[in-house]
Amino acid sequence: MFISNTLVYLIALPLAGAAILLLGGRRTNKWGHLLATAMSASSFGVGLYQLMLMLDRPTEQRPASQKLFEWIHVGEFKVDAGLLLDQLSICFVLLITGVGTLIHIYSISYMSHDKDRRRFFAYLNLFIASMLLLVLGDSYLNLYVGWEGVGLASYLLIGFWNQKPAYATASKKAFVMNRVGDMGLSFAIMIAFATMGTVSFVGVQEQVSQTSEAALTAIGLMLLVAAAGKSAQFPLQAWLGDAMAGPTPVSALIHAATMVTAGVYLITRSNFVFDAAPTAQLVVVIVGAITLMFGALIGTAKDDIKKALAASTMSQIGYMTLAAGLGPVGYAFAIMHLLTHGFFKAGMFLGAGSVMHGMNDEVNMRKYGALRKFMPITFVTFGLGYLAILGIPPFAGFYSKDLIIETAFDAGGAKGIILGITTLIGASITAFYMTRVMILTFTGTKRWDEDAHPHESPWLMWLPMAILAIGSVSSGYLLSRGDALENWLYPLFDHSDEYQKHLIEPIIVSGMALTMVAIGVAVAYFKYARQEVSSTAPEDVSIFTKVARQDLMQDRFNEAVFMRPGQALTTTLIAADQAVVDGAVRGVGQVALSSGSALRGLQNGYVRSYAAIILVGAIALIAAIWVVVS
Amino acid sequence: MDASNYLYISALLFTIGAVGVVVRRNAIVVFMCIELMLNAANLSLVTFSRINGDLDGQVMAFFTMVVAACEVVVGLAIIVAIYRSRRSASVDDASLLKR
Amino acid sequence: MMQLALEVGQTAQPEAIMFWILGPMAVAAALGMLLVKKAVHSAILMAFVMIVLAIFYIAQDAVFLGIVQIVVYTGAVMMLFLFILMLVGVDSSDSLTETIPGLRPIAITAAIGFGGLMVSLLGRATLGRDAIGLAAANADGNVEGIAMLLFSTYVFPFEVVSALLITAAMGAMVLAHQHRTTARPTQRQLSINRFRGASLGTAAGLPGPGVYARHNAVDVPALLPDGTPAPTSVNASLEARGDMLDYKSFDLAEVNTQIEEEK
Amino acid sequence: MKWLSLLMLLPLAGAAIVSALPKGNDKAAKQAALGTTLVVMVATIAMAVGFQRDNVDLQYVESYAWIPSFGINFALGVDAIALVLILMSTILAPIVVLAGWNEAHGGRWSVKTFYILILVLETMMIGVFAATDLFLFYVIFEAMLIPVYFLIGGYGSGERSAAAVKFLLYSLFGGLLMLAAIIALYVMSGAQGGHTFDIDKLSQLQMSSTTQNLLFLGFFIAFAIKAPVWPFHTWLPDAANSATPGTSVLLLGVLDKVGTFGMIRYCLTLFPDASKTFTPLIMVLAVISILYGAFLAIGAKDIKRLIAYTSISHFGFITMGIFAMTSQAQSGAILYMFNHGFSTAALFLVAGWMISRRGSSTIADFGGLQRITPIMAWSFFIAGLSSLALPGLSSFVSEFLVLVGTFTRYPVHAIIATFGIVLAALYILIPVQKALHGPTTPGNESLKDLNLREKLAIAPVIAIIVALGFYPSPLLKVINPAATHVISQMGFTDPAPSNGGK
Repeated sequence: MFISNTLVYLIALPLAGAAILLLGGRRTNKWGHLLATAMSASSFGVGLYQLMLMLDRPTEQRPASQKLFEWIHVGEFKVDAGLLLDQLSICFVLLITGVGTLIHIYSISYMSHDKDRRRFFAYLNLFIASMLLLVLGDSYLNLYVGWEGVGLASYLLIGFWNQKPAYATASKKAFVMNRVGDMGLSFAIMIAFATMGTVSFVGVQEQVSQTSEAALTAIGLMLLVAAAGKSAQFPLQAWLGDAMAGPTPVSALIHAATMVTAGVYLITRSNFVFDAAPTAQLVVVIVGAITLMFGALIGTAKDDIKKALAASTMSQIGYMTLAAGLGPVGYAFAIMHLLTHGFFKAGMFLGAGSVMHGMNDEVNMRKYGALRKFMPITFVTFGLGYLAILGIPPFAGFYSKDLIIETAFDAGGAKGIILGITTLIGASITAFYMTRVMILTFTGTKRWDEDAHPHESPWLMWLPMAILAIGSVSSGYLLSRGDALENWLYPLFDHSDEYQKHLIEPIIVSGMALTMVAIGVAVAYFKYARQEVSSTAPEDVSIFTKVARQDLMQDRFNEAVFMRPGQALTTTLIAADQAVVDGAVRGVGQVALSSGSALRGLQNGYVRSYAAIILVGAIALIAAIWVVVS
Repeated sequence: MDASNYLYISALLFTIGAVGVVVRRNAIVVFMCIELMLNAANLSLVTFSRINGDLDGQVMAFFTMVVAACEVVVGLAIIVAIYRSRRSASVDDASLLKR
Repeated sequence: MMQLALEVGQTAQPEAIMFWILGPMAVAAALGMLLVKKAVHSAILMAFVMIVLAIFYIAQDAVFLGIVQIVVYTGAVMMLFLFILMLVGVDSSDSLTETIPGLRPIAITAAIGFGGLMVSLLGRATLGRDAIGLAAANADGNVEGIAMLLFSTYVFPFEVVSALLITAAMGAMVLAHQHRTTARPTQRQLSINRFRGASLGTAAGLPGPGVYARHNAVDVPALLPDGTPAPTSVNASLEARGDMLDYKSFDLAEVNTQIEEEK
Repeated sequence: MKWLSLLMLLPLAGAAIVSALPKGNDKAAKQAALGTTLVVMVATIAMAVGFQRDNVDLQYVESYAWIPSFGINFALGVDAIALVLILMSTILAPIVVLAGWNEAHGGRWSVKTFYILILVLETMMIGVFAATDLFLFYVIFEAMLIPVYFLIGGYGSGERSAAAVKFLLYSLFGGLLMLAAIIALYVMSGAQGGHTFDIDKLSQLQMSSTTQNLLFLGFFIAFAIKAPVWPFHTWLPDAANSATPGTSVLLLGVLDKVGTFGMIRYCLTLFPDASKTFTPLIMVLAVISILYGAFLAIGAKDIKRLIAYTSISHFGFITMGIFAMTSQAQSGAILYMFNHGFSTAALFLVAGWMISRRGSSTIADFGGLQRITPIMAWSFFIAGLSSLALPGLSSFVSEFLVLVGTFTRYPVHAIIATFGIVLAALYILIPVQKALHGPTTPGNESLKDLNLREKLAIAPVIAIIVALGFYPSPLLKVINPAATHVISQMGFTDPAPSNGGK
């Protein structure tokens, strides 16, 4: 493996930015955002430099590593602070720093009126550093550091406006649910160490063949729990919608493009584990399928533009997870969809931010309408992202999503058919709710509040949107041209069971997919474009819509199953601690006290009763002697 | 004549003395009961001396008498002192130790 | 019963006779000590018990102790008791009613238990063993034997006991000593108090008992000029002891209060 | 150079100086105390530099005859575990003095007395970890209660007397059991080659398993009360609630470590077989402590109480690590003792400042502090993150080592304990949300941010927390040989990778 000594700069630059801004305090208010953007951009630069270096090297020499220092060495548990940059992580590095830098630029303008802008940029840099650590760590434990680091950054950014209690709660909820996932990662690391004696990616990969399938399944499932927590997959998906409390650039960067895809990264990174644990893979696929439908259904009912996009994100990550669960064929497609999704979803989120910026931070789509004329650039960039997510050729989503649908069908048998149909229906629903978003926002009649003065955003904001739109248009083609990404990632994945022959011809799958998408678009068109849309959400809707509006009862479920019993348990324990545990101790004291006051009655002050007691005592003594003698 | 008969009577006298200490309230009578108990013990000692055939028991009884005399002197002085302050020779009236 | 009579008959030696006569008497006297109401009677009974014990000592070849018992106990200690009794007088403490609830049953039960245990223990310990007797130890005489022991083996305790005696005497003096908190009233002061007091009724001193009475005895109250008895004329101790005769019986029912002028 | 006795004498000398100062000159007393503790800290660091880390024997050994007729020596010496803990204590001492500059005011006695007590306590803190004579250890173990009793009862708040008495009674009860066990050991040593209190010699004693079990319990219960392990914990929240923040730091940070330190040094060394017998029970107690403390902390309404409850949870981790008998868990537990000292110190000190500014310790009384007092809020937040074991902060390393080490031998316990990390997120983030986030509630608008002295006090703590999170190697290298030594003495080796049964 190639030894590099420049990898650390990828992380060190944004980390330094965050440190300077946080420690520097108000002094850095003036230029803090510029520094942060520069740090992010230079990290991107380092990433590009690393990519060039990598391209220069022969295939088997491409992965580069750097050992920084000895981190935790105890007995056989040896973890160094080491970085690993291979074909997989470089994709992420470029996505994170690239999209990250764009969003830094966007935020300069978007956050210009916020007096805490410096802090915002510090958090952004902290996030970039943590996320890079996540994808660059050479062991599960190093990944874990980044894993929780992004959780922290996400917590800070969701709660950036934490003076609003609801936002503070949302950030806490995100962190705690992420922690549930983190627990899964802890378990996975523990099992890996107990069974294989190592926690580094390389070490685990070497040990897989010597390890029982049961252990690998356990590791795989625990990794899946971790991935579900971070990527808002079923059943740990509830936090993502609330996470939209954060400023919109945050939603674009963390909750659409990068952090939430970390789960997919984890599964892909652990491909060697999953390849050897079919049961775990199956569960991955099931979770992916459930989530993609779950997210899609929620998306149909949301009037909040950001929440609709968040539901869409959840659903799209469901696609990726599903693909990642389909084995060696699926990993590359999962990553491809992840990258294209990073472009178009970030673009759309920024578009949503641009709309909100022009509409006094209104998020209810029912209060939009006919914004096309007022925000042409936003409309175009958002529209390109829309076409991409629908999977219309030749936009990016077409390449990535169709491949996933194909692969789903290729899984074969009943599984293949179920998965294929699920993905197709998901695509159709996606088309429906995205069309709904487009129509409600940009076309139709004005339904604005009176004080709204929609206007196009400044160039600092639309430039990143434009760049991302270009990505949404072209990335799919570029990445799949000549199977570029597949070939690039090829050395990382196990291809022992080579490509199966397609069960259904790709062109047929594409046809089916496009048909489904067309149906979705058409339904949305007839429902929203041909009818008047009211500016308040209608109440006389079907039970399904009501349920979907409440995120399919996910919060109710969590509340009923975890929160309330947990609160009851806490209250009971506190009472029990006072009454039982402390009470037992105080009870002993009480017994001593009360026996004391009972015995005090004997000390009545009368010499004669003392004498009587002495007499009784003497009898007892003599009786004792008598017993002993006889 | 079995010498142990003296021991029995000594035990009886001692018991009577003990009961007297408990049931009588007049401090002087209580004192006399204590003297009775001491004397009962003395009788035992003398009897033991006879049973064992040496004089140590008698010497012991002699010492007891001396100590008893001291006790009587001091005890009666205490009674007088108490009587002076409390105008009563009842042991129940001297119950300041309680509570 | 036959057997007992036989045994008594067999052991009808002088000592046994003496024991079986004096022993029950001593026990009865001791019991009487508890049961009589007056402390003086208790003291007399106590003295009797002591004399009996002294006889027992002598009977058991403890001549010296027997004499000491009579001299020291019956002579000195009991006299001391009587003196103190006189000093203290009589009061409610002589009452035999129990004031502490439950004490008497406890005491009696305990006494029975104690006595029973002692007797049974003694029975186990000594029955069937003959006494050696003091004939050999007293060969040179009882007093000489005790002296030998006292001034050899027991000389140190003996000295300690002497120190104790002296200390006790000191203690008794200290305890009995009365601290005056006010100056002793002078005769003049007493006189003033008497006449400047609340009433002139007592100025001439308390009436002596028996004055104007039918009987001239200490326990008979004096009669006031109107014929009613004067309660203050009888000693309070007598009253407390209930030794006073009922003065109502001395009330002059028909007193001619009309004093006829002597012509 | 007689390092250890020097270390013990220095604070005493400081106490003498403070007591000689003229009455009413509080500032001089504070400065003298701060100076003394700083000197002790420097001396300790100098000593630590010379420590041979690969040598598992006791180092810096000193021994003076104390009561020769009973074979009692004033014997001192440190291994890596004791060294680390002494280092922690002496670093915390100046921080506590500096942070609690004004907390002695309003006490029952003078400010001078407060600092004399603190300095005397520091001597004892060093002594209790350095003692290698069981009798000396016991004497200091019990004597430590005295200054703490007065610090709580004299300078605390609320029901300080009741809390002080409760603390004292609990500790004395444990101490009594330990005393009985110590006497038994002494008597047995007499039957087996001469009366002694020397730990090394005592560990060679032959005893029946029943005896060993009983004596083990005597020691363990004393340490479990001190640590505190569920169900012996109820004194801690009351004591921490009533003590001044500085006292609480010393109480939870240092004194409680005597419990876990004692488990390693005395329970494991003196009674290896009994330790094995009781390990299943203790592991269960430890797991209960972890979850129980966490649940109580979640429900706590008072900030000081909350921190005390989190400590119960953390001590559960430490206890679990000690008895899991793997080198990872053992090292983790020892490192945890060190780290916990600092993260709890940070939490308590900042909480103390918050409370003294607001005049209330109820969490609900605070609100929106992040915008009023950003530096104080951040300090609290970072301390909290350390408490919830965020990777990159020091507690994570130790907590994860404990978990991973425990898992290799007791997977079920480790899995249940891991749920504690979710609860940890809750018990830290709930007060963070209530006190730091949200709108600024009435009564908090004019709170002042940290002043220079307070910043100087908290900065090193946070620096240590962060530094050891990223680079724990220097400490781990000292701890590892000792931890491995403990394990191997007990006859354990790390389980080999199981390969999942393949």
